[in-house]
Amino acid sequence: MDDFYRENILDHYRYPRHKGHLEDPDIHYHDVNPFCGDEITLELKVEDDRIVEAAFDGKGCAISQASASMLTEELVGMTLEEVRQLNKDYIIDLLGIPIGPVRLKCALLPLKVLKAGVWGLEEWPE
Amino acid sequence: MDDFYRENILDHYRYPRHKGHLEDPDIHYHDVNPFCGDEITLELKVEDDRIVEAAFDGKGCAISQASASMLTEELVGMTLEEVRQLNKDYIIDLLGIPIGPVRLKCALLPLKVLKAGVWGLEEWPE
Amino acid sequence: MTASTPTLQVAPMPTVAEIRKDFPILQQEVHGHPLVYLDSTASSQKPVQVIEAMDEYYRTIHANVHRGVHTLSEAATTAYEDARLKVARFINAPSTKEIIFTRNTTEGLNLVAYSWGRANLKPGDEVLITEMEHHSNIVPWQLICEITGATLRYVPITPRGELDYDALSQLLNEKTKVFAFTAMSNVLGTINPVAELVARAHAVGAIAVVDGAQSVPHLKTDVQALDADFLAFSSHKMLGPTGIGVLYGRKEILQAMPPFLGGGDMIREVKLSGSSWNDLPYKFEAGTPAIAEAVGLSVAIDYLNQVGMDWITEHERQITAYAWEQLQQIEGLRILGPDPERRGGLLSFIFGDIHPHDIASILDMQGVAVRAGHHCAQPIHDHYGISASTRASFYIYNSLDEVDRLVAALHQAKDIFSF
Amino acid sequence: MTASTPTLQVAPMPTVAEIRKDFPILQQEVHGHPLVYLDSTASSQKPVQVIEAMDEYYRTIHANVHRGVHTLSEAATTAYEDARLKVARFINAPSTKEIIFTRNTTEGLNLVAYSWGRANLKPGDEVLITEMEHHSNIVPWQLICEITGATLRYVPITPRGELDYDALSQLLNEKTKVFAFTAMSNVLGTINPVAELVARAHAVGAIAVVDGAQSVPHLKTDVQALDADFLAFSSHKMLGPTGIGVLYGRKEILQAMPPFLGGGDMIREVKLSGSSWNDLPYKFEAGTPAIAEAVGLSVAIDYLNQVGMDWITEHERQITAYAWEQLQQIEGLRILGPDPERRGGLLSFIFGDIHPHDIASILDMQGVAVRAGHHCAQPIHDHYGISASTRASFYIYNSLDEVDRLVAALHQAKDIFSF
Ligand SMILES: Cc1ncc(COP(=O)(O)O)c(C=O)c1O
Ligand SMILES: Cc1ncc(COP(=O)(O)O)c(C=O)c1O
Repeated sequence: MDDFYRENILDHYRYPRHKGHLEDPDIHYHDVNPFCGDEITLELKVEDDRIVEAAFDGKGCAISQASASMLTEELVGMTLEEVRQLNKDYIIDLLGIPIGPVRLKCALLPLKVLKAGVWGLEEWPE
Repeated sequence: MDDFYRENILDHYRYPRHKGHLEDPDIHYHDVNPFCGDEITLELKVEDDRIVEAAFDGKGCAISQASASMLTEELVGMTLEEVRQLNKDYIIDLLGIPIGPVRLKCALLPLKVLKAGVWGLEEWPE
Repeated sequence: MTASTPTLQVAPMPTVAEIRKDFPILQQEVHGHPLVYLDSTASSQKPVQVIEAMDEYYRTIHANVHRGVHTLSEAATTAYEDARLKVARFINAPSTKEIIFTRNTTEGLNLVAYSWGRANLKPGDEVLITEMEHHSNIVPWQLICEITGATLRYVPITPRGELDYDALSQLLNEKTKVFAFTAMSNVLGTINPVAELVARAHAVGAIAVVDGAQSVPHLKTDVQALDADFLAFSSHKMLGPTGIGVLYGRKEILQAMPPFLGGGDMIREVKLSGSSWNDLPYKFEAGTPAIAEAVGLSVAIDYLNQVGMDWITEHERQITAYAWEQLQQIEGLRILGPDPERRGGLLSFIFGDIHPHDIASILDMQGVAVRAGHHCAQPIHDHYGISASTRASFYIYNSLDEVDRLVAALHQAKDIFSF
Repeated sequence: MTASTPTLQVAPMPTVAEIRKDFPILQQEVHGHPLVYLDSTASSQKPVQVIEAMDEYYRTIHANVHRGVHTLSEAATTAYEDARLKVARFINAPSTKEIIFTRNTTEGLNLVAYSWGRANLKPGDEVLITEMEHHSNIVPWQLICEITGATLRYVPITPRGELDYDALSQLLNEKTKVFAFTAMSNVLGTINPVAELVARAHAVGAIAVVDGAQSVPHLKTDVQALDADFLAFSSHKMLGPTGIGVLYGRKEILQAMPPFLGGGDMIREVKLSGSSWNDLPYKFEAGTPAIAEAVGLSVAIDYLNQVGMDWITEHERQITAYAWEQLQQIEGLRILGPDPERRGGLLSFIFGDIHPHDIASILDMQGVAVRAGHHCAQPIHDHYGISASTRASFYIYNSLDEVDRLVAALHQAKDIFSF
């Protein structure tokens, strides 16, 4: 129990960082998890191939929302090329919990939306 | 072995009775066994709802051809209503051998053709 | 196959404790707690008799069916066709020719939509389904309407989670060529009056397609009494293996339909210039079928018959009534769908604003397996303005104690998410 | 699942005697004689490792996949997706997204014909197949050509039972949109040069669809080296269970294709107004899949890998060469198809004018299981002016002794029918 709903996950879920919308985002992307219907919208402002602002909106479980919150925190300052390198393990490390293949899809939804929005990669990160 | 290829089955296969064609048959029907491609054509002459002549032609295994030969022997003199009553067990008795569901289809092909030709029953006899 | 005789024969009335002994998977612990499996609506567990029958089939009689004359092939064909007879009797179908083996309910419904639909639907025609359908009874009709130009209409549902019969009367009319509906909703638990809905369809000249995925495993089914034209269901939801399902179809309609999948077994003759089709039911079974799975399904039906469908229905009614009472008392929990008297053995609910995934994960940590999500029925969830729900479902092997475990686990979830 | 480790690990080179120990069904007697199973082309037998893995799956981890977050569902999803990865590696597919689980080869070929065909074929286009195809690779194309108005053409075969390459050069042209052919004929044993045929198809802008039902179980397969666009095969012919097959498809092509069956799992979002589709491979897997069967197939692949595909091919080559020699010496027996060097492990023949059914029945009485009939390939038989043939086929567990048993039984048949 404690493992899965660690305090920091619940904390990001309760008080999500970067939740909301940007004015005139350079990148705006939205997608759903087909297996459960959860949704994430991601907005970015980019300067010189570097992310300068990030925001997300969405509805879903603690895992997907905490993942979005944690990810957007990391995004600011990242280059688009760095975004391309982000993978499944990056998110697992960020969350810091053991996670099976079904819940993993929840956790990866924000990253999927990010990579689709930035690079047109329409697949679940591997 | 002896059970399956009894002398009388081989005898009917070697020397088929009523093999050939009738002049101006009243009933003529042809069908195949979809599971193996064997074929039977049956021709009948009918007077007052009673079969007066019967002939078959076809290609196939000893079981289907012996079954056709034995069946045509029995047909002469039979009423069409009696034909309607003929079922699977009738053929099994006629052949007098134990038979599984796949070879049974071989054995029943002549009866199937008969009932389709006489009564329009397009199904394997049950 | 001696494995096919359930151990229940001696007991005049089965008890859940006896039944549970036949289900090896239920003996395990999950996260240190005895497993409470409340997800049979998604897929049921299998009794050891079913597992052993398939094992035995592979160890003693496997071969390809229908076209082999050697002993194993004759034996495999007999086993496969005996399963078809067993299925026919189980739903009281007049003939085995009306029993088509599919992969699952979904394939059965697609078969009807593609084959019957492509031959019979045209622009101006209407297909009527309901808002409480599983995606399997929605998407095939969306696809075939797009192909044929027919129009798809939906019967709305009432706030209580039942069909809106006033709307139905309007929507079902002489333009309707097919009315397809579920016998039991997998989200709301609503049991629809199948015979009445079939009669209504027939009254306007439409065929009636029944999604029996949730009804056949739980309620005694008689296709002749229901007068249904088609009924689709899945083995894996009724104690049988994965990989096989059934489509019952009325003979006259099946005979008139073009084939669906082409290949081995479904043909009469193949010529380079074209082909003709085999008799029913083979016309609709292309390629090597799920033979071992048919054997497993056949033994699952033996098991259900031995326990008794009436016993099963009554057993589920009792658990559901109890669970309803208990869940009602949890503050912030709202059950979707009708009262216990008008529903089958499942309860979907929302619980405050805790996301169903989180509820299910927390329950799982306590050994309680429930399903969370849209349960392949997004339109119902849209109807209630939610994107997901949590569902607990009951079957032959569940007990009242397990309901208590569910309730306790829900209280835990509340504690974790109470902020 | 410890059951997934074949017992062969210790032996550097397997022997048939060791392998046979893993196949319980081969230990039996038929009509008082030890069973000689020479019908693996129709369906192979299963090693105990495969049987036990499925048993174990049902006893410990069964649940529905993909949409459940409880422990069993996560475990079942892992098992199912691991099987997909195993299949991808086995045929060297670049990505698991390109592996679609079907019921069998037949369904895979129908999926391509219906989905790709409906979207891409129009009057004036040509579909090219060959006269040596199994009905599964003929009938779907006949059906889709009728629906789309495209024209179906056939590559003829030479008297030696190989493709007529002169005719092929004519028939394969810029009108050809798809060239579908078998990698190995299930009647003639002919092994077609897949990579070369694919290259020829690509040279005229056609896609290449390969029926791998007979090649994947017997020959090392590398879809990237072959450059095939689609490859379909069946689990039950490669030591795996019934009820599951595989369609490999090139990602770009699959992505552009409309879905085939509609229902659960294959959707992204279902709205009353229409639906959108899930990512690959799920877009093409509607409804609850054959989960236990995927687990069984995965262990069958482990088994094949452990024995080694090269060993299997070489083993079959030796038996086939020996059988060829022996059968050639039987007076009145004529083998169909090419010489042993250019064929896989099967021999179809005609024997005087004894009907193949009768041959097979007489062989069966001596415990020898062969197949008789048109083997779902009527056009080949029409080509030779016959309606049926008898086929003996060999696999991993067959021995040279068994060929001797076959030969002896054939002499018996001759005695019975010598009149
Ligand atoms: C060459 C070939 N293609 C296709 C098939 C069809 O396989 P399945 O019946 O498993 O769909 C077979 C099997 O008989 C075959 O030998
Ligand atoms: C009402 C209903 N219809 C159809 C289905 C689809 O069944 P399957 O996935 O076995 O095809 C389900 C199962 O979830 C269901 O509950």
